[in-house]
Amino acid sequence: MLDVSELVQPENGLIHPSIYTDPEIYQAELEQVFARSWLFLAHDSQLPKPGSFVQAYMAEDPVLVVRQRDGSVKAFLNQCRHRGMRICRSDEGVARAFTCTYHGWAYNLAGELVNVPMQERAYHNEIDKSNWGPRRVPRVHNHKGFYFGTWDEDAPSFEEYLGDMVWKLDAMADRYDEGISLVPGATKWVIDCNWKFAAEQFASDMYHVPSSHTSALVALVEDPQILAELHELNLTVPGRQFSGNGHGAGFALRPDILPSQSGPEFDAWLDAHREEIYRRGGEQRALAANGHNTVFPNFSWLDINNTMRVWHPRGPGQIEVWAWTFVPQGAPEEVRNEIRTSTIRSFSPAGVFETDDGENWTEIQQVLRGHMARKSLFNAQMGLGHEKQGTDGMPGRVTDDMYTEMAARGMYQRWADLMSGLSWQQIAELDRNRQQQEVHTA
Amino acid sequence: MLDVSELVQPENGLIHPSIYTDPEIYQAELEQVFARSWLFLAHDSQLPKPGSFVQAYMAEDPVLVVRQRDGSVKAFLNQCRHRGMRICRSDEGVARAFTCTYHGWAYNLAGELVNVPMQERAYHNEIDKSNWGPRRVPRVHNHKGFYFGTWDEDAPSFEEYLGDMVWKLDAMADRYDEGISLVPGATKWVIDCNWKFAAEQFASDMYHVPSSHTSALVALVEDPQILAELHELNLTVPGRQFSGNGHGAGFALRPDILPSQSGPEFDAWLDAHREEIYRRGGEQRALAANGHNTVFPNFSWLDINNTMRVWHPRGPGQIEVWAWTFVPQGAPEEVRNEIRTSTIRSFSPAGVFETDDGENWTEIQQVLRGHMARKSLFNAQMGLGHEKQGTDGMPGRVTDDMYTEMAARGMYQRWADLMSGLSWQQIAELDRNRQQQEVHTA
Amino acid sequence: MLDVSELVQPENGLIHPSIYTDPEIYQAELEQVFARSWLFLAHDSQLPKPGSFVQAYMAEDPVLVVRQRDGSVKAFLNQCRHRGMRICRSDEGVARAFTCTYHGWAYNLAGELVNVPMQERAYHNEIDKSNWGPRRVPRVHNHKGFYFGTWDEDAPSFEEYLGDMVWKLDAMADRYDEGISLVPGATKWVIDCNWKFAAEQFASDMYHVPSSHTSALVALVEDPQILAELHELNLTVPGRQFSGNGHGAGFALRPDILPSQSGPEFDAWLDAHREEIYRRGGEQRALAANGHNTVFPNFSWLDINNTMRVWHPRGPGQIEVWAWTFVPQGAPEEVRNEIRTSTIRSFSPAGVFETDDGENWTEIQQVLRGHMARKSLFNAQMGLGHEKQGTDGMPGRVTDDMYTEMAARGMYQRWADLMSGLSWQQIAELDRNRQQQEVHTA
Amino acid sequence: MTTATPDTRRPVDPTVQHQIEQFLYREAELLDDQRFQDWLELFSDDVHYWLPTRVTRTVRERSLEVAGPEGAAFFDDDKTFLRGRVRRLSSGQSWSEEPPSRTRRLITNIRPVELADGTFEVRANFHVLRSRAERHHDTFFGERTDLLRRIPREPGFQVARRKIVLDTTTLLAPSISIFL
Amino acid sequence: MTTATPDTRRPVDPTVQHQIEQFLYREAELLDDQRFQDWLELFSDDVHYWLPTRVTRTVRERSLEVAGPEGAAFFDDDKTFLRGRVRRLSSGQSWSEEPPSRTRRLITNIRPVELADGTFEVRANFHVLRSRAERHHDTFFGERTDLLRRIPREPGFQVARRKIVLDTTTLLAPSISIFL
Amino acid sequence: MTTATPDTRRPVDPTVQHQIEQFLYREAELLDDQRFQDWLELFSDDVHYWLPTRVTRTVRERSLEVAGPEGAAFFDDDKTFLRGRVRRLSSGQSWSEEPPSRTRRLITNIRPVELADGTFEVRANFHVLRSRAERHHDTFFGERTDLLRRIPREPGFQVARRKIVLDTTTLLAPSISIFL
Ligand code: FES
Ligand code: FES
Ligand code: FES
Ligand SMILES: [Fe+3]
Ligand SMILES: [Fe+3]
Ligand SMILES: [Fe+3]
Repeated sequence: MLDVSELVQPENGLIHPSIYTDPEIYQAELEQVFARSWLFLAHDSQLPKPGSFVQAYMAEDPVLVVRQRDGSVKAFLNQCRHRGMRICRSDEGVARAFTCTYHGWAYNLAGELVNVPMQERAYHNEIDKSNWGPRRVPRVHNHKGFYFGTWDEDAPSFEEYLGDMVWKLDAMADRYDEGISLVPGATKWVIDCNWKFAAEQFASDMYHVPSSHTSALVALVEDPQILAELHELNLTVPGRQFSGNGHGAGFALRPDILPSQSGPEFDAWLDAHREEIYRRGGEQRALAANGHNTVFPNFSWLDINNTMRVWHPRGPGQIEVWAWTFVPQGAPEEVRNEIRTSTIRSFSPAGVFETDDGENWTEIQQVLRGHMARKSLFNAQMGLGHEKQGTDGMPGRVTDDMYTEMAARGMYQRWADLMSGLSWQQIAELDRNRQQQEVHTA
Repeated sequence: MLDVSELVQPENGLIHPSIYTDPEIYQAELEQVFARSWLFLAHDSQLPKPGSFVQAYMAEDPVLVVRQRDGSVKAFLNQCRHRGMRICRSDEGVARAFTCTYHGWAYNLAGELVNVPMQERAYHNEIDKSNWGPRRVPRVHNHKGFYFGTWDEDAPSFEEYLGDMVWKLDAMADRYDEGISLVPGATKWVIDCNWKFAAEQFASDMYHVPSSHTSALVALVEDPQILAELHELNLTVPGRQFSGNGHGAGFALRPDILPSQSGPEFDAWLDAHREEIYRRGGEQRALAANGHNTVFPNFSWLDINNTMRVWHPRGPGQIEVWAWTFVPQGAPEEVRNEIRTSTIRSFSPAGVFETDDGENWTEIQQVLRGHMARKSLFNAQMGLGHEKQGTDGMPGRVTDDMYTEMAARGMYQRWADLMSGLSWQQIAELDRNRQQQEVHTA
Repeated sequence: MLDVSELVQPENGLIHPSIYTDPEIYQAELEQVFARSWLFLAHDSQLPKPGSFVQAYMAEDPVLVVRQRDGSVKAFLNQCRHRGMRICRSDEGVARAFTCTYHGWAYNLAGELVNVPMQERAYHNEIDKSNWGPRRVPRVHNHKGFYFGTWDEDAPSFEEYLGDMVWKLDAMADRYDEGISLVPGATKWVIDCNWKFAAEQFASDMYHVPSSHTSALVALVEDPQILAELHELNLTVPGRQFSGNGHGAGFALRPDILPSQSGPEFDAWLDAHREEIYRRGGEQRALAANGHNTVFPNFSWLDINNTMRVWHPRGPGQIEVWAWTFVPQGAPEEVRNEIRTSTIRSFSPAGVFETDDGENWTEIQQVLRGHMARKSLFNAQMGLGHEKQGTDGMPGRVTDDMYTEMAARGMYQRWADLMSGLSWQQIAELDRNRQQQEVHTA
Repeated sequence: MTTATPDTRRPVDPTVQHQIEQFLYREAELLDDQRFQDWLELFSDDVHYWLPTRVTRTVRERSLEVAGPEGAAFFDDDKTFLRGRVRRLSSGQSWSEEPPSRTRRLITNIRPVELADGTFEVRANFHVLRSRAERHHDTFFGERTDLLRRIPREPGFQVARRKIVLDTTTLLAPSISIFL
Repeated sequence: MTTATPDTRRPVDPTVQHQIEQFLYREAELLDDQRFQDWLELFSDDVHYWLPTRVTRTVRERSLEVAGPEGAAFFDDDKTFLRGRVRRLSSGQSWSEEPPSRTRRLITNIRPVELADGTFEVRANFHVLRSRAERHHDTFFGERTDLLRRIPREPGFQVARRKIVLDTTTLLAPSISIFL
Repeated sequence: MTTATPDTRRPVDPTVQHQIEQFLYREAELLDDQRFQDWLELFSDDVHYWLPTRVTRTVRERSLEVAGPEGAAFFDDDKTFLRGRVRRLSSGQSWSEEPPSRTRRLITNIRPVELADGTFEVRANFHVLRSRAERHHDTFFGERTDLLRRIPREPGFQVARRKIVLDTTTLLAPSISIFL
């Protein structure tokens, strides 16, 4: 087991940059972090009918996520057990069964090996097909239409894993009576940076907005007067940040769910559905849905920008981003379309916000080729010692400002615990103690 | 020495995929497998006259293979001993000597250092040129026009190394009184997969043909009726598989050496030379020359497709294929041309068979980026426990069907023995015991 | 600490090629060689006014080299200490301050953290800005307008580090009363070879010229008669080679500083400034400025070709060359322009000399992919046992010919001493003993 | 990729071909020279500038390969937002283009047809090469289908519709901070 | 690379140039759109479709660089086999093209000459970009020398001979499962 | 990148465009065929063949991006030195081109204007692909601005000035041992 205690010191807000570059640490992450955590697989709306499938990834492992005839969803490694061929090479589609093109072994929708060519002649009927299906994802959980899976039989239940973060997740996932659906098609692109830069920023970093995204506002707003006001607002609006179980979220305290940042159509629709939205999770939760979020380790979304993504790791220095736009299931076409276009224009590879985020991460990674650069500790001390719990009665560790790095420290704490090979019980134990101490010291 | 006993279990038909991806294993392969085995260098027809040379590779090491004035063939590392410059940068040609372009050290056709510029002024005549020639390939063997070489002084003789596989090799190499020659020019291309996928398939895998190559038949045959018959034939024709010393071969039991799969011209010519062909190695051997073959580790050919190739390793995840078409030396131009075109169309980077093989191997390799994917054992159990020896009185381990993975297991057994650092004697010893056991258990 | 004593044996003139390919050795070089040596940063003429800056590299670490208001030059790592963003992404320019685009931390020209956005709100005024500036280059030395820097507090002074090589450096840097300046703009390109091939050649290798650069003369000279004479001259002209502290230089003994190899304009100008040039460093030094030079580890120049460059390492198998043309500060435009064009045409990525050097190095590196190739020792024995000191009363180890590899052996000796982790004192000690022995044995 | 029906489509003569080619070269030049304001002039006020996403599917399902109007896209802009993008690129704070990228647009295989209403539907292949910072390189390739309208002033045409289709699914670039 | 002797070679005027360019663009379009049957129509029944191999040799031996008619090749097809390839590509079981690749053909530097017999010898440079599956990319570049014959019907020409020469020796791709 | 003032610049008609295109294609062909002596003929005796270096700077300082006449360059040749380079390439000892590279020049987006004095200023985009030895690949892309003069003999034009600008700063190649 790697000793990472030297590398990340959440209690001091210090990070050693080698965790973003070391190939051994990366391989350990695949085993200790990604193979043990709950990872996002797919959303209901991607699997409309029996046989509907999408290829998803759990870190670097391709998995087929398939709608079963009984309506349930199963997932299995997209790798044939005979000689390892990728069973299905389409990104998505509708299938009756999956046949490996190399030698023709065939699998049903559940990923069971159902046919082996020349089973008698070649295998003398001695092959036990039940042993040779592709590796199944043993645990798949449906949280309000969001399917998450984990390879780890010992991982806590998804609810327990999520903890207080459920409040923020449901503020998005459970916002409307008719739920949400994804705009058809994922947007996928590659950024040469470590996955933690992206995951951490969406968990904890409201602080970069004024500097990194100034020009995005210039694109959205013509009137310099309004521009100045918006910029001022960014600096003055109060906010909150949540941290728990490695997850993180930050948001402003806004008096209203409007404006939506998408446009008039959505504004009008939201206004009309205000009661419904408040009813489902309470006004406080509804109003909190305006910020950044990461469910540990690599599932993130932005509430009012209606973008949701997974940061798939691709080696220590690269990620593959898979992003989707989410819209209210029940909203009319004009509303859904307005949201779709506004999200494309702000958060996508050509989005006026997104491009500048990527520029930061790639440059950081580039600089880390340097020997001295890899020896200089990063500073994650914003708000250190000012952590709070239950601010405004919100669940869990919620501190009284959104400009802090509490959630970043929380994320690296969880990362370090997992990398150290601690059991889930040990981790839960430790977290309890840490929070109690925090309360006392507070 | 790496312990690979956990990684490949030939006796159980299990393969751990890390042998296809681990960089350390790959470096060990260069040392334990490729630097100790007999590797194909060139064929007589590539070196028509004194001074004729080709640059070949022994794994990743470039060697110059040169026709000497006395007609013999010598080979040496294409690396200058002064500062390591590649001595000759042409793929092939005719030379009187080789002069390193960096500082002008010059070598004769045998690879001896014959001239050092300013030997007196710069070296005070103290350099012993006999010590500073490029590394010679100490053992080069001419087997019926096929030159093989090895770096290993302790390796068994080529005949012993080949063992019973000589029967299959000669069925191709020694088929005609006038021998065979290669169509001028090698076809070279790059596939992002481990070399063992290719070598193993040509040693042991008739099983993939019906599934992988269905569409190839569609290209060759228009009549759906005939198509169906051919497909049926694939599934029903009896066949045999050979395994020995890590080599492997498989073939159908065909009543005749015709049709040739090249076309009418060759058919007619073969028909006319039937006696000759049968006379040279017997009818049984002549008829057996219709399948796939690999001489361990990376020299393969297909009899009736007239293609011969080396799978040069280029890192754990890449190979460089060097392929040649072989034709009967004595056949008229029309016949040789018919064979040439039919081989190009079936087995070459644009060949209707070849392209689908590559697709399988690259996808397997891609999937192995995954952490779970690298933990799932592959199944090489086809025909496990049904191995036979001397079926139909054929030499060595010849089992009674061509749809088996006996030869794959044999190849991985030899690979494991070499990787474990066993001496050639120890390996021979072990093989004898294994086969005796097999006989008893049979 | 790596044991490299097996890898390089300067006393026997033997080099193990793995020092050019092994990734671990490379990482150790970054730490033991580059992070401890004095590295070239910039020249005065690149930083004309206060706020002028260039981004330079110390091995793989980007540093900003900035002209201060007081005229001095400071350098610091171009990496923000918050999350590691590259502070400045321009190659050069003039700045008042540097603001990190990610979150807006701002630094002054000296690299001090001067502003942190929302310092009160986000950091509760608890951040000590004096602790969080980018890593400064602790020692920057101005040698006659050439700025060198080192990360190592324990390294000897630049003068001591340079040792007798100062004589050759000043022959270029201190040649004219008005000094030299660089033609605006660096020429940067990438060669897939280890940095030591380039550094060593410029330190020690006059021997490659007749063979590698024959065709360069063909480009420069039309008359075959003159061509033959020049070639003859190369082989017969006497010369000297210097080696000390890992540095190296070689040059011919020419009767005059003319011709300049640039053209008539420069010739005339030099002729007119002969007195001045001889006066500054003596005639012997002036005449010696006609060869190749390397200040350990990676700063090289050619006197009469007026090219100066750094070989930035980029992994074991790649370098990034940064080259500049130097001209007499005081010379008129026509002279400076004649030098500029003649240098571009001879030593630049399209230069008739330069292209052939690169071809050698890339091919050497390619061949080293081979396993046997990496086991074959290189021969650096030219002039072994014929080393001399103080030939013609020149300072330090100066041997009586330019066709020798004494300087190469000296460079690898220094490399080995540093890689072994010896202290600077231990190294000085060892060098003294080695030279005394040499004297005795001589 | 094309809407009009065959009968209403007429090939163009060498002169019109020449005009259209020069127009598209001119447009590419303005982008490569980063003259964004001038570039904007070449687009009609009702322009639709669209780059849908693409997935890997079987031959049988190829019609579903490129996303439809209701699907995910990289660009889906009107003139107003194009203006906003240009404003941003000129702000000096658009960090992914500050310092600016260096771009080169190879516009080839230009295939115009004249439609019944006198507009031109032009399909063209493109290969856009981008380098930025020290050594970063990206490459974008695919097909553009433009709808061109004649205008009575220089340069004679206006882009009224542009559909860009990349020949990739996963974009092997950190961003498309340029125009295609 | 060219057979006819100078005196029998005449340059073409802008109109013919335009026709030939559009014909070659059309051909590329059919391939990029994977309309293989329509593509086949553009080739004469006696067509020779040839892509010889290439080796690295000294300047002195350059004439031996590209393999001759009796040497190794990547393609050496007649119309019948081209038909077979198209049949295969349409079978839905041609795994190296199922799911299909995405291709883009840049056809540039089109240099036609009219020969004495009224046929046209056309040299053109090509850069074919291919992406397939998730992130696989290949690139093929070189020169094509076509022999074009006029035909009395659309699209006005037929390819009677095609020789493709890649500017590479070792092919840095797993396959050429497409046409060039 | 351009010197003449607008009013003195006239667009060219399809015929001249065709002549200029064929001239530039011809030039590229001679280089790809390594007929260097013939290539040299296409340049006037007073030609300036120039490829300045380039740096990364802010939008504000973009005018300083490309080096000026007194700055660093990759090429800065007159006819005499071009002759010397050709002599060298033909010597059989020019190791970086012996064995020779394989090159392919895609010359696109050709934009000529006629100047007051009857010469032509031609901007064109290029993508030059080079492969050499076994697997080495380089790619060069950017823009060329040529000054063409009419000559009374074949091929009708001469290059009197060439400025090449690469769209890269750090050259990702070991050398430019070819012409661009
Ligand atoms: S690999 Fe899937 S059937 Fe053989
Ligand atoms: S490297 Fe061959 S002579 Fe020096
Ligand atoms: S990384 Fe520089 S301010 Fe945050
Ligand atoms: Fe952001
Ligand atoms: Fe096969
Ligand atoms: Fe040199």
